Amino acid sequence: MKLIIAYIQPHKLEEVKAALAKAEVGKMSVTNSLGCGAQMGYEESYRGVKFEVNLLKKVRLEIAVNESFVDKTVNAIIGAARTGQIGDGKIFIVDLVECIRIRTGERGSAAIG
Amino acid sequence: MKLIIAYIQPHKLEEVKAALAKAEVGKMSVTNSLGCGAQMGYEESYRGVKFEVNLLKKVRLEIAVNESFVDKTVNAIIGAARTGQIGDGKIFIVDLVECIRIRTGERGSAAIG
Amino acid sequence: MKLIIAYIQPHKLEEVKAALAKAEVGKMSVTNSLGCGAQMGYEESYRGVKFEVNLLKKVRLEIAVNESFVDKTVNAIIGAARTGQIGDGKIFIVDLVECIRIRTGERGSAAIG
Amino acid sequence: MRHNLKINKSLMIVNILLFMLWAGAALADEAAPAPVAAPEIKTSDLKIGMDTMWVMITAFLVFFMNLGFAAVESGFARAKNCVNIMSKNFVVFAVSSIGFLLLGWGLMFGDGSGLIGLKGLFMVSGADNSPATGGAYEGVYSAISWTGVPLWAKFFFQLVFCGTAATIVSGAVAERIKYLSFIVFSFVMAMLIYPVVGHWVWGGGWLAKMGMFDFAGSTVVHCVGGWAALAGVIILGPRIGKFSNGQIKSIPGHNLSLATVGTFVLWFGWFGFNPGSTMAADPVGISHVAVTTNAAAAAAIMSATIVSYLLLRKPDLGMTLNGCLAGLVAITAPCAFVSVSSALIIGAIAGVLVVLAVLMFDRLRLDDPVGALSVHLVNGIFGTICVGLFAQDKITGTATGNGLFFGGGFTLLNAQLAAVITVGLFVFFMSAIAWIAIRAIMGLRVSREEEMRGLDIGEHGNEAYSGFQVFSTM
Amino acid sequence: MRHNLKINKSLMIVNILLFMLWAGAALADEAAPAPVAAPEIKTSDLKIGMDTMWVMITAFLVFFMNLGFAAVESGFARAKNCVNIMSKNFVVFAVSSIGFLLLGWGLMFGDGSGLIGLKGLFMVSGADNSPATGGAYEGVYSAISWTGVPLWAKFFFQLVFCGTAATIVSGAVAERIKYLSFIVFSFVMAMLIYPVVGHWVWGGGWLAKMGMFDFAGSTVVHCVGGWAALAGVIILGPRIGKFSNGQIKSIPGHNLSLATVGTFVLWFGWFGFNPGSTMAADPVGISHVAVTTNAAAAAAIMSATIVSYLLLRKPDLGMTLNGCLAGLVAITAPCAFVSVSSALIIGAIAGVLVVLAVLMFDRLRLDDPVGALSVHLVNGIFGTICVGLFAQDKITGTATGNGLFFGGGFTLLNAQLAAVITVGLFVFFMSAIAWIAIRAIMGLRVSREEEMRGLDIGEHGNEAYSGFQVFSTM
Amino acid sequence: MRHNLKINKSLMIVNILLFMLWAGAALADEAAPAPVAAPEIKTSDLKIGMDTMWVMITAFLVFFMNLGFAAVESGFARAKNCVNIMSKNFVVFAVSSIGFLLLGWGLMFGDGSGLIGLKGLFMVSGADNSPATGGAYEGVYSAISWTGVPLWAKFFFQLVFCGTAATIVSGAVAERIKYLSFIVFSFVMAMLIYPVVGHWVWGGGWLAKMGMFDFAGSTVVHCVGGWAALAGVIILGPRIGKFSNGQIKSIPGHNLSLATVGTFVLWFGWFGFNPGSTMAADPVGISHVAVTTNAAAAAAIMSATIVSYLLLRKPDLGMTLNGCLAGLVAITAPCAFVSVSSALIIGAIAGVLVVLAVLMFDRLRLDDPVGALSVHLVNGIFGTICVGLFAQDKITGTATGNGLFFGGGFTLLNAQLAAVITVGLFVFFMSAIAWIAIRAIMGLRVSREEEMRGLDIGEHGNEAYSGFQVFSTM
Ligand SMILES: Nc1ncnc2c1ncn2[C@@H]1O[C@H](COP(=O)(O)OP(=O)(O)O)[C@@H](O)[C@H]1O
Ligand SMILES: Nc1ncnc2c1ncn2[C@@H]1O[C@H](COP(=O)(O)OP(=O)(O)O)[C@@H](O)[C@H]1O
Ligand SMILES: Nc1ncnc2c1ncn2[C@@H]1O[C@H](COP(=O)(O)OP(=O)(O)O)[C@@H](O)[C@H]1O
Repeated sequence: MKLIIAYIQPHKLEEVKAALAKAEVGKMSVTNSLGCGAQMGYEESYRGVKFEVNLLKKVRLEIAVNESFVDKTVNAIIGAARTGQIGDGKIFIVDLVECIRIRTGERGSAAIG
Repeated sequence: MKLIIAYIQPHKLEEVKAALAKAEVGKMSVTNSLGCGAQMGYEESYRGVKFEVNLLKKVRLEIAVNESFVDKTVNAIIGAARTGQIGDGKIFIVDLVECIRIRTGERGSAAIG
Repeated sequence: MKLIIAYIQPHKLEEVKAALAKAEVGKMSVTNSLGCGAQMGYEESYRGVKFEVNLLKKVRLEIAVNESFVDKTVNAIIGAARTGQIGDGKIFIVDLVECIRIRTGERGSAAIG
Repeated sequence: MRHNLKINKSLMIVNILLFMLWAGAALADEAAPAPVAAPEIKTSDLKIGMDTMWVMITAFLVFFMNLGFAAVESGFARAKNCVNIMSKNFVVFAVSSIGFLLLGWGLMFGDGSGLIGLKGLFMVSGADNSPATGGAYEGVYSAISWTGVPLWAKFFFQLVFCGTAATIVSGAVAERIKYLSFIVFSFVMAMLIYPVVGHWVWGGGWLAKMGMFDFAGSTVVHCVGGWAALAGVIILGPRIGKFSNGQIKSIPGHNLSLATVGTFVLWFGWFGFNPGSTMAADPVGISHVAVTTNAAAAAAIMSATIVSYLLLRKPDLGMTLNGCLAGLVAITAPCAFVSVSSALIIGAIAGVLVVLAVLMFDRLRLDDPVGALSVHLVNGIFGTICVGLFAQDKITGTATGNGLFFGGGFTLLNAQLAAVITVGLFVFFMSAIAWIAIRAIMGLRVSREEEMRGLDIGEHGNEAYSGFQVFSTM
Repeated sequence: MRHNLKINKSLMIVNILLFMLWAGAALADEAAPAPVAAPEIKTSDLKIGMDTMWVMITAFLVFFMNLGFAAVESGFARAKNCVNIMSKNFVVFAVSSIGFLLLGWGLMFGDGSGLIGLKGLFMVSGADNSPATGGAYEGVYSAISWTGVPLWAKFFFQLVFCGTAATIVSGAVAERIKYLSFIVFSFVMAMLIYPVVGHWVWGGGWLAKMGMFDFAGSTVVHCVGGWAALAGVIILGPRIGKFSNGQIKSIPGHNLSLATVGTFVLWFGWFGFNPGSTMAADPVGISHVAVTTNAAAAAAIMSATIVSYLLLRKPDLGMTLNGCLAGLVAITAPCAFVSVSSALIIGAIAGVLVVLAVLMFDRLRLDDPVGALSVHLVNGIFGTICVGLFAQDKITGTATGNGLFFGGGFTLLNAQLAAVITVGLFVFFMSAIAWIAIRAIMGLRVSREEEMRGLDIGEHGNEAYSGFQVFSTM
Repeated sequence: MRHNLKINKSLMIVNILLFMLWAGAALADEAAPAPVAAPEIKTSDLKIGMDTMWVMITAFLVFFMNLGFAAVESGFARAKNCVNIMSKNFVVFAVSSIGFLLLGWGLMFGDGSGLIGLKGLFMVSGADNSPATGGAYEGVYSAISWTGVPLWAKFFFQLVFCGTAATIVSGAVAERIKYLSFIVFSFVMAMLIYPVVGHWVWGGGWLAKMGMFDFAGSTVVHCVGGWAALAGVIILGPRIGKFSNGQIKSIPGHNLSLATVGTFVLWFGWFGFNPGSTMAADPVGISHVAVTTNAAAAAAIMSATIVSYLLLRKPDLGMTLNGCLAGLVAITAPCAFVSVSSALIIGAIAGVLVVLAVLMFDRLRLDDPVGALSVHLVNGIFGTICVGLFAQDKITGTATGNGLFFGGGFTLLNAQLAAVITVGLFVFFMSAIAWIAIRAIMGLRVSREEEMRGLDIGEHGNEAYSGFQVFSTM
């Protein structure tokens, strides 16, 4: 099992969710996050004092999947989130050693979906 | 060492914290998150336009523990968070290769608690 | 590749970012989080009813780096975030099996920076 | 057809006109409309004009208090119920406006028995030659014929007071009551409960005849609202989580800026509420009342802040705000009958009372999210009694006789107590019946699931702060 | 030098004084300034004073509506555009104040042709002997010489109305228009478009002569604002994401508390808007108008809430709020010409109209973030027509003749319809030209990137809610 | 006992009554209370009524400015200090109300020396036969006997001005001052500092005699507040992080909607502040003042926006809001003495001044979170001087003589400058002493830890926005 962490542009969330649904990945957790990367920030000013904002709003997706779903999931995300412009985001994958459904106590692959 | 990630219902947080304390797991990090799973969403409407909300408020717990605490922790969470109804949440466990306490620089198991 | 997760005091964020930049670690994701640890909470009261607050505001950093950058990164964080007082925070490190840049589809080490 | 032609022609002209801006000058300059001859002016007419202005402007201020109540009540509640509370407080004045027009006014001011009005009951349709006053008055609303303003001015001023009574209930039953059920109850308040009590005190009813005095409504408005709220609180029960396993849990309000803004608005509106109740631009009266009103509020703010400082070790903003309102409620009945120094004392006591009351109602397991009972009920009673204690005969003209502390003995005090008790019993009883009837017919409380998720989504399908990360474990 | 010495001396004294507080007593007590002898008082002067007071106070209330519009419009928009909307609504009254002073007033009230004013055009500088009225009046602003108040009082009262018309546009074009372009358009509104229509109806222009009646501005203010907004909405196009792939998407407002507070303020301000339009402390008039105004609002709130209940299965707060405004807009023209019962009917219909209109404009793919068109345009037209239907001759004194429903036939109705059509054509046409010209010269709409990130950062470099986690996928 | 019986009986009846609603009709219809005969009306009484109405209503508007200050100041501060600022701004008016009643009024208006009042010092208890004016006046408050309203009306109007001066300080010292210490300082302001200056200018003191003019308080209210704030800012030092390692850091306000709402309220309240200062319903005066006041605000909004556009490349909302307030402060002294055109010029300059001042105070490392110094101090001084420059003799009746620009030479200007300097020295000096004394006795600034976590939790144990994710790295 793998835990897929993806950072995308907020306004891409709906499309990514749709793409994941098509790929039969229906479960995920979403958190808002601030990203610092290659993408340029912007300048704000307040009462005459300027300041640089280089933490940009991103959406963080956390998706636990079985091995067989990894590629599907990654491709779905890339397919929907890519604009080709800096700031599109990243996908990180880590090993998932266990997954438990609280409601039933089920463990492992069975609990993921 | 393991990093335990748990998604639970927000109103279960207090009970889960209590249960963890009983299990002598006192340290954790909590983030609010939006979850998309088996649980049904609901309909909102604004000025006559309806829309489906299927991202539901959840609480994300991140708890780093030593191997010996993994089961205790998981059981404590399950015990307190389970209602038997869809939406109770999930627990994910990943390997933790290192843990460092910033204040002291301690590393490994010693730094976790 | 490693995924470095660090919890620090919110008011240390600017310094930590600066230190990371010096260490040539320019990319990261930041999320606000509530931490429960050794640090004492405080009491709030509302209309005559008191209650303990023991979830304290923290900032969660998520930084994906190549092996060669792990120590640099950790040291930079410690160097900037340490005050020597309880509440300074923790650093967790997990293995990163894959990293993909959405914009280009690049994978692995190349995609991290 | 001709019409259209004409229009197009003029339109074309207009445009030409505007593009070479002055061309219009070409057109013959037309004479101004024949001037209307100014009517000769009688001082009695001027007086009527002045008094009407005062009554209307102060009525506008009282109307504005609706904003204050909405802001205070939603600010003290959770974000997930904010839309619902705003809706309740917004719609309730519409309900009062219609209910008081249909029947309320007639029941309250129509000539009738000592208990209710019986003439000109519906749609303010009774015979009436206002602004004629006193002996010159001919009509069925004689109880309010002492003020020389047009009938609709009287109606509007009384309407905004009725609205206040109805809105008080909203906060106490917040975060758990069904929207529709609340609306129905508000109709009952505006059409029956409030007007009947109003008749007793201001409509020439039995309490008025008994020599009971309530200048601006500590009893008529605040006690009525408060007792109805108490009945509702008891019958509804507490919010989920407020009293869990024997403990009193705090459920913090989501927006104390909003609550503070609301309290300022209420304080502001009270300068309409109390000074306006002269219903005439009586210089001495209105300035005296404004000062007593403000003095009581100020004293109450200080005492409430100090007491919460001592009792809770920190000065709770919620207590300071409630303190202000407590002082204002307490001075509402006596404002025109007591001295400024007495007002300071009354206010100071009110500020202490409200803090203790908030703690008490929690101990009594009565869940009042915004402190409506502590503010309006407790201090409405206290203020009514204060008339019997602090009144000084004719201090602004009204022959109240002196209160107990000024050598007037118990006469006045007894009348005030009679009002406190009878109004309390009547309103509590009547509204309990209404609440129970509504519960039987349409239900009163939302489902547990809905309460957990919030009434905004449950009752309205709306979110108050879309886009904001609102995160609550309650 | 001497000065300084003197200052230091007095300062020293002051301090000594204040430290041993009464020492000052030592100084010789000085006589009070010679008292000014009180002038003898004429009733006509009192009348002028009273009327001026009424005009000014109600004007203040109307001014206050700017807050209401700002709050409603930003509350119904997204957090990322909040600073921009607040800025627009804040600066627009400054623009109106200057524009109406420079030229607007003159165009509107200067004696001139039936189409525009031509005398005393600039800076309200024409000859004028106000508060003289009727025959006694000598000056170039005779169309408004019927009210006996000083010229600046007339100007100020008319100015706040002009400001309202300009501010209406702001909401409809929100979340995508360039700040500067909006400011320029506002100047055009305040200096040209509004005053011209104003001249037709209130400036003794051709519609006035035709016997068209608009008591407080359903046409002059609300239709004018509404038509200008419509032109803007069409020319600007919808916000990104509002109508994506054939669907109507909802873009929820970020702060419904703010929107509710704003609506209360508007309701409150309307008691200046309508009753104030008597421009005299006429007791019967102002009380009648206040009651019709409130009755219409109340009825509209109820009907809008019920209709959204039925149509959308849940009572949407946004609809309730728009309902209130719809009722107020609709009663603005007829408030002084119809009975309270008619006001209830007018309001009830307005509440239904606004809900249907909101749905309709969405279907028409016209993106109006705050419902300005449904409220001000649709109900401005409806209200203007209502005069022709519900008017009762001399109900508060004005000889309007009866409306269709009261046996007056079509005379009045035709005049009203003529106004609706000509004003509509004129304003829509003129403002379309203005919008297009502005677009050609300086651009009208912000870049796609800016719209995505929000106009607050793009146009102002500010954030409305710094520190709050605001998270929106739109 | 008997009582209870009686009550129960009537209660039963009531219920029976209400259930078969008309049964009541059975009871004999009772006569209405004997009508009170209307007193005959003198025009002088009407004048008193009118003037009192005007004074009270405008006083209410000025009172309402407390809401404006609270909203602006907390909106410009961080969320974590919002409860504290709201508390300060809420409690400060209570403090002023009590302090000004106890001693302030007497010091300010009591007959006495040129430096302080000495008669009728405490509790407004001096002999006084108001509303008698001029020669007819007998009492110890002769300096204010020119206005024909009751004593309590005079007191209340002056009280709300005192409250404004005290509240100005709050914003400048925000986000770091101890709650209690601020309260103590406010007492000093309301009881000593403000009344003494007030006596000099409005209490028949030495500046008044010198021929200095301050119509509504640029000096008496705004400079006094501003100088006291400056002393506080210097003695308190900047907020942690504002000036870190040589750089000026920006600490964005948490709620610009709230700040904008607040500024609208202040603008609205200023129509009480300036036109009300006629303290009589003088038609020409109040309409002229309202227009000059608004013109200055409008011009200042435009100029501040333009300047921040040019200097900062983007129009900062904060600057636009401060601009409005700057214009209002600047016109406060001259509003009744200058023409509308002059008002436009004064406003335009004020708008530029405030932007430059904000930048300047930052450069000077004086940390004023809300711009109180730039608005009230800088423009209070500027406005006071403007009287000496732009005044036109008797433009609304007052014999000020002409200002420098209108051929009046330096006489008036010198008097104004004398006031600016002496008031500045006195207030700065006195308040510095007060601040230092308070620091010595009870401490002035919260601990570093508390400042980091926020004063809401530290001082009050409250959270302003419970449930909202507020996330700030400062
Ligand atoms: N090494 C990293 N560790 C953590 N988060 C990252 C890392 N690199 C990128 N991100 C996240 O991905 C987002 C997009 O990355 P960015 O470099 O701006 O665009 P791109 O990947 O197209 O170059 C960043 O805002 C950040 O949230
Ligand atoms: N595969 C997954 N990846 C990430 N988060 C998940 C996954 N499955 C469930 N979750 C989280 O757990 C929450 C509860 O899951 P849900 O399926 O609704 O209930 P249940 O687990 O009882 O069937 C979801 O809202 C989501 O936040
Ligand atoms: N075992 C853990 N699991 C998850 N988060 C932790 C853990 N221990 C500490 N943290 C995070 O680190 C923060 C600081 O830890 P704390 O114990 O308060 O200080 P210190 O590490 O200096 O003793 C906590 O608030 C929490 O957010």
